[in-house]
Amino acid sequence: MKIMNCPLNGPRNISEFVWGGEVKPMPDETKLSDREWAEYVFLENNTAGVVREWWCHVPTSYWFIAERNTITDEIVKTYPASEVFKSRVDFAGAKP
Amino acid sequence: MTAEMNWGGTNRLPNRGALIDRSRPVTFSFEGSLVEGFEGDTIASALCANGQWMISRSFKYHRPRGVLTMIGQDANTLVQIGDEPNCLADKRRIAPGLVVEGQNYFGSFDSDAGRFVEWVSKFLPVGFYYKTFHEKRSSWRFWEPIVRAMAGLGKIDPHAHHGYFDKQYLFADVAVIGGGPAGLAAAAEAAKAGGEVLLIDENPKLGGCLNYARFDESGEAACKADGELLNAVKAAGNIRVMSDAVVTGLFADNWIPVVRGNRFYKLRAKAIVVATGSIEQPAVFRNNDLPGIMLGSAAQRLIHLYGVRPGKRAVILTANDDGYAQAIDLLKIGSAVATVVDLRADPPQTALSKAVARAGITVHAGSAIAEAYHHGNKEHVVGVAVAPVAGEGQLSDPTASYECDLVLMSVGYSPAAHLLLQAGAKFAYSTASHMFEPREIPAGLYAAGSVAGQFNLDQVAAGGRRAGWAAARHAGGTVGAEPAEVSDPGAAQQTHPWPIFPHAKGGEFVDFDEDLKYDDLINGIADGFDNVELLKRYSTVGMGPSQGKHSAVAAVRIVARETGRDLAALTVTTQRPPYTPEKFGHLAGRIFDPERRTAMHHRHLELGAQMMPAGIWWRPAYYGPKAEREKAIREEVNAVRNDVALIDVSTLGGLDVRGPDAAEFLNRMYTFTYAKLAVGKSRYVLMTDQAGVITDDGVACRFSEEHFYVTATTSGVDAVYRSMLQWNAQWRLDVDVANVTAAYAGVNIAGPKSRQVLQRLCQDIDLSAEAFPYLGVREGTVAGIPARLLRVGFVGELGYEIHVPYGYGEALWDAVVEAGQPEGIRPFGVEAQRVLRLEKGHIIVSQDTDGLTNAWEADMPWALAKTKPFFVGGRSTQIMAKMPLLRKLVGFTLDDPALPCPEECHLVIKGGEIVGRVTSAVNSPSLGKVVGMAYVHPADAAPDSKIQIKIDGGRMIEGRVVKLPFYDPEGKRQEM
Amino acid sequence: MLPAFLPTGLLKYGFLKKYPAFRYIPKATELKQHYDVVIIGGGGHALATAYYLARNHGITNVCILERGYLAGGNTARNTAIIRSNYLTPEGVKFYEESLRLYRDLSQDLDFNILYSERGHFTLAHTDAAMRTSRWRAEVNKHLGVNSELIYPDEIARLCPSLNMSDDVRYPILGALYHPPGSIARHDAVAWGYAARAAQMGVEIHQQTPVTGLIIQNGKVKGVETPRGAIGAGQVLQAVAGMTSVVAKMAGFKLPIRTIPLQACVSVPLKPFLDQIIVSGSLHVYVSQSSRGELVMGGSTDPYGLYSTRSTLDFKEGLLGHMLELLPMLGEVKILRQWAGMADMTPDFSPIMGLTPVENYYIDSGWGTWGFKATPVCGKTMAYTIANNAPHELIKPFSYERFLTYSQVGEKGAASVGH
Amino acid sequence: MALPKVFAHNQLRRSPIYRETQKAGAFPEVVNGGAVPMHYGSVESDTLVGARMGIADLSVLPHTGFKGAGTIEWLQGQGLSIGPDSNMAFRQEGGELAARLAPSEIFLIDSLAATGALIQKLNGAWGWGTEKPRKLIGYPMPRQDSHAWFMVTGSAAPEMFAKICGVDLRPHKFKLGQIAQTSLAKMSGIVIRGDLGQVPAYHLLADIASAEYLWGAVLDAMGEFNGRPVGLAALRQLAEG
Repeated sequence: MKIMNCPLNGPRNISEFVWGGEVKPMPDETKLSDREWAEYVFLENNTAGVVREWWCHVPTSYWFIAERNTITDEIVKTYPASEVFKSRVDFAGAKP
Repeated sequence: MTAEMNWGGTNRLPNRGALIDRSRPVTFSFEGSLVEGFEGDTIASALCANGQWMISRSFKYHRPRGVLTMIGQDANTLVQIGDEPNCLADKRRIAPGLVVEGQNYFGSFDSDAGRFVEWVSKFLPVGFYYKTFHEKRSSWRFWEPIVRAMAGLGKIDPHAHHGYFDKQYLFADVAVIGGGPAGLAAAAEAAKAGGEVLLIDENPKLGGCLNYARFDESGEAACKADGELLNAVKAAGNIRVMSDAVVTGLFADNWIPVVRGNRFYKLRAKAIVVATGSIEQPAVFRNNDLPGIMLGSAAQRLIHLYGVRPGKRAVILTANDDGYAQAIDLLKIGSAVATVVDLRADPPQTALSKAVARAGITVHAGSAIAEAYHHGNKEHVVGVAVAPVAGEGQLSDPTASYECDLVLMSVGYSPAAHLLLQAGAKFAYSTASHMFEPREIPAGLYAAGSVAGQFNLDQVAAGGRRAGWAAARHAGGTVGAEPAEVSDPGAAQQTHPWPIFPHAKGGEFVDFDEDLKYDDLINGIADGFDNVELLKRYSTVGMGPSQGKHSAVAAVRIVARETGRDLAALTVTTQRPPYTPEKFGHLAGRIFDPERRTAMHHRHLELGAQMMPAGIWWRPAYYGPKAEREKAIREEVNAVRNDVALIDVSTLGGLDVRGPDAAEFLNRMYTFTYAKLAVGKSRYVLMTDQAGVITDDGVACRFSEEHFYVTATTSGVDAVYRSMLQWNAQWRLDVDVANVTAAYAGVNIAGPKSRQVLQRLCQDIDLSAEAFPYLGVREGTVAGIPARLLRVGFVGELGYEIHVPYGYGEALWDAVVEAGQPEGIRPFGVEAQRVLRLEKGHIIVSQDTDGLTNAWEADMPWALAKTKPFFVGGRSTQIMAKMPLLRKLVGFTLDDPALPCPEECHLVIKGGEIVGRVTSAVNSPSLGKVVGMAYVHPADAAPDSKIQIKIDGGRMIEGRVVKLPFYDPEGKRQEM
Repeated sequence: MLPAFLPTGLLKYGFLKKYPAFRYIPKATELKQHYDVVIIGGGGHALATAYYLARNHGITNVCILERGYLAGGNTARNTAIIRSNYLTPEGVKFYEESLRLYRDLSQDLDFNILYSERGHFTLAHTDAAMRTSRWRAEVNKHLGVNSELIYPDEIARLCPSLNMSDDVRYPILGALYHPPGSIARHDAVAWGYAARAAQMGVEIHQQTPVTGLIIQNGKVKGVETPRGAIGAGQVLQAVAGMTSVVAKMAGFKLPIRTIPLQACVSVPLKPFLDQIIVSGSLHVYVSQSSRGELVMGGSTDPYGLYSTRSTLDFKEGLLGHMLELLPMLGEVKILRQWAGMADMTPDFSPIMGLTPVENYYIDSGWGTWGFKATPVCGKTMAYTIANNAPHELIKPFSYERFLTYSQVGEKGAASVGH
Repeated sequence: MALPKVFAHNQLRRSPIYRETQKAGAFPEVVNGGAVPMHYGSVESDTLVGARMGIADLSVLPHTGFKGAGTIEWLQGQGLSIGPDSNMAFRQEGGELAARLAPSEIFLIDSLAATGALIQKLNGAWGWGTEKPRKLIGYPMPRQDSHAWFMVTGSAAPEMFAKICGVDLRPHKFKLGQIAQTSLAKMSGIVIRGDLGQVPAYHLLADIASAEYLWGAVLDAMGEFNGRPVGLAALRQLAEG
């Protein structure tokens, strides 16, 4: 059983977590063609190597980010999502 | 001999047997006859003590098999014990009344009809089943049952039920696996750093080989080392010893399963010392599988651990000093040693070999056993032929033959490296020691003792100390100076490079489990399977119950030679967990399967509800006996339509969405718009994923500017909650989302008379249609309980959903039931609710939608906001709008009253093609006709279009598309 | 009648002095400068494609490049279940053709793949599972595939070993019964294809990884290997478990996540379970092999990984559920566990055919359902390569379907690894 | 033999496992509008058992929670002392525990005296502000009803937990007041170490809808230590030492 070091709860068995897949920041949909949008929705890098991923600690429903090597399964580091998503996101037309 | 001596078998030795307690006789049965042994005996030792040498029948040829290792590393002693098949007789200790039976025989154990297979064995070459039986399709149909019937070993008891197994987590700073000299030294040294040390050993007594092996003529060396090492372990206060405990694997981040009794431990250690020792390897010669032929270490175990005489007259085949030690062991118990056959051309003169010479025992140097002899039934070895070694694997004609009832094989070892290999360690074959040796070991893992190629006792102890020291340091302990290394001249003399001697008449077993002979491997290679892994799959070498512990190395050697490849470049086949077989029961343990019950759960049971699972919740399907299902559902529906009834809706998901951005957040998560939803009002919510697929629905209730209470489907809410949190981790809106599903119990009181019932319980809310209209939401008290009230229309009648804190749920239920007596209120279940909502044309996500349904197919464009800049799945939904619609969800009815109601998932057919399916259908009690929803071809989606439905028996019936809802289209009743 | 069945093929082994070896897998030769078709990957699909290229289309200047040993990837690691009871018409037609080819494959290849009809039961423990089972049964029947939704009494009659009691957490409400469901010796399928393809001139090179692709203005020209570059007219990638990595060399991404799928076997037992039992709700499936081993598996691992390491929690979860279905197995023992790498697609259907690169073809997205498709993949991919146009049966499985929102939803029929 | 005078089903607020404790022979008293088992026949024997291996149902005792931006500041403003570390529980003057589940989330459980004073005060004090823009003070959480509350006591408790929980809860590894939000018998739960005098003891807070399941799983795990349910009175005795 792997150990995942949760930024909130510390090292835990990885069975306490769910995998959220690769961090794939959403592009500005107003600037994409239909096909480009479909590519964003469906295509995966599926990288063999170190990947930045979403993980959620189930007992606390806490989402964070882990950098994991998908060949060795080594978890390189983990940190709060706020270190990547630093500021409020608004969409054109939406009032803040 | 005294009476006590006589007990426990005629082969029982006086004054020996470290593991048995002669004061405690034990009687058990084997194949129906009673056997006497002592407490501490294994089944095998007790049987040997009583002269029962054949313990099992081999897998393919049903040859008699006996003790090989006496430590459970082989499959020669597999027996059946009650409902436990494939039990290792040389590991399992006897108990009073234990009923032991042989396995894998036809007719009787002693004269097994299955032996015929060997008579025709020359017609059954390696992989024969690939080469024939397929002349016609029917050929294999004929032969397969015959082949299949021969398969397998132990039997299943179809009526058995698994016993009580459980699990426990363990934690340690340093775990030491193996309680032999290396493990003892490692534990003692690691303990000095003060951390928690866990010493795990598979035997009942610590000490490993020190309990049976001989390192000098007098045998004192072992005793001395044993004493010192054990004392050091006992002296340390921080070493926990687990005996009789088997480590079956080594998984990521030092995660270790340990089996002891009926408990399965899972150990997490900061550092691990693997001191699992090595596995003595058999020699390959004709009839090397006969009972009475065993590993030298097996004989020593019988003598010293169990006080059992392995034989009266022995021939010892050796290639190292251990064979001479075994000769001395045999002499000391008064057995004769006919000869020592040494594979080495000129064995080094050692203290032990000199002692053997002094005893006047002939030594055949540079010789091997050409074949072993037996009587007709093959039940025991009776003699051997000895021949000089002429070259690698080649023998000259035999020069001598000896009668004997015991043959010991002591020709070398292979590291018990399974755990290290599982953990990713790299081993390579050393042409110096002729063994695989560790080259690369992952951080936090340390190897000591013979698994690491250390054999000399001083070197083993030093290796243990060094590994224990390194482990303690890795675990963060404060350690002193690194213990010194001791070099070992001996290791190179332990293992012979080629103890394999094919015979013209065959019968030289390389793999005992699978009855594979030398030629089978040679021929497999000749067939083109010249890679170790391919040969394993083609010949099945190493695939038996002992997973190649005695055949893998021989197989690699043979492949290397046959293909002219360098042994050092080859590895044994992948070592997969478990190291020794684990019971299903161990792995299952206590089966933890959490379930959720609503506050009213027991009330439903008291009312005779049939419960059904909904996610991990239990919900009442309907109330009444199974036999009266239809009647019960119909009556429950009628109660809602005509009077009043209540349903437990506690399992409905509930989310509190609060904060300045609450409305904006819902706008992004759902397809509708919520910014302008008035306080005190509710609105439908529909959720789609990034691909525009419908994933959930519910209602959003606005209790204040900044507070929405959003419902979600029972099985969907956890995913909805999780995705909300994940999205807002990216958006950073000023909103807080809380999953309060379990915190609120919910009751929906529905029916034309629901208002008058509720009025009796609710004073502080004006329930009148004007003050509290349809789709309104209020907060107040019901029966003195703080409550959230929702006027929702899922079932299409006047109704109130009452949400109260869980702790009050049962009291609320009791109060409503009580208050509704005058109206004859009754409970209704999920089945009736499904009928009611279908009559109203409401979809159930995941029943009326599937993994690909989008809002256009579900015909819900009305739920899509036109003006919002964004919602999850919005762009994909727009893209799909431009594409041809392939199916559409519609309501339908059957005009011909004689037609049966279609089942859910009956197909909708157009021009012979499948265009859709019925998602819901019911013979509506309220409308007196069949109504349903189905996916149809878009061309047939308009009201009054005809559709063809294929029902049971392939019959086609005609349905007519009708506008939804079926019941009360104007919605007057729910808005009363 | 009986003589017809006598395994006369075995007589020679008994009577000949010297073992009459037949080299099924040819010795490796030198690589040529150029092949008409280079196939990346030496698993069942690749070997089958080579076989049908040679047999059906006369294309024999073909070279198979396997980075490890022959059929040592998922072909060696799957649990050998064959069935066609899928959910979508596209899927059902495709797998039914595979089943048809499998039935005669031993004769076709003159190599016994130990094909054995056992009957396949997909147990339903919930309403939703019952609906999906009926849906599959109805689609199957409409397309002439033998499937039926059956109820507990009949299940009990057909598989007496199952625990049918009502007082368990997930009582069995019904099952999708698919009599043609079969098992076969997975390795033998690959070996048989290899042997016959080789006899027709196909070259098989083991221990030869492809390290790069030679692509000129959108057209594949060859591949690079540690043994040198090779020219190729056409190139097929059939590398389950490494699909995205190889596709990346060709310069395109796929809707695939690579996730381990684990399995295990028990110590051999006397035959007692003749059927293939699958439970989606309990995430388990089990059948008993011709060796007497129980072959068991479940759903894919909880997260993506390019590794075939085993985990303990897989076994713990699997056997907990196994004992709910077959409570008499508590004392039975696990012998060996292993893992393969499954290329999971969003709709649980494969991705086959042409790619954005000219003359470069893909056979991928085989998730947990690759073995059962081996013959039909070989046949249709061979056709696709020979005609540079997708075979009718695989048109629905094109890479393009995702970019045009026209997926083929098989999740309901394929979500448990079987 | 005396019989109980108070019955859980006569109260508005009911513990999710009141049937279980009733079967076990609980003698309840009314606390916080519900019935809490005070003892199971004899406080003395409960106390002896509790020192070795016991479990108590405190679900009806007052507990609540607050979360969201501004929570900690607001609670501190209300006089609570809350330390900087998440996953630590901070003892208040009245013996209540403020369990900091996350930087801006508090789960508040009452003391064994169960006066409910602090919790009533806070529940009363919280309200949406009228100022614009509204000052962020976090949001109340319905913890009283989202979570069942058990207390597991006794010298064998750590080893019992090792049978259902993968986190090392042994006293020398899991300090007083430390919190583990983790998986117990395959369900999510919160464990807070809160010894009773010298006796190791742990608060166990978990999904109220799975309370009967968890109660059963813990009793099963307690079996080998001869554990059984004990009443609130015994906990108070042990706390006094």
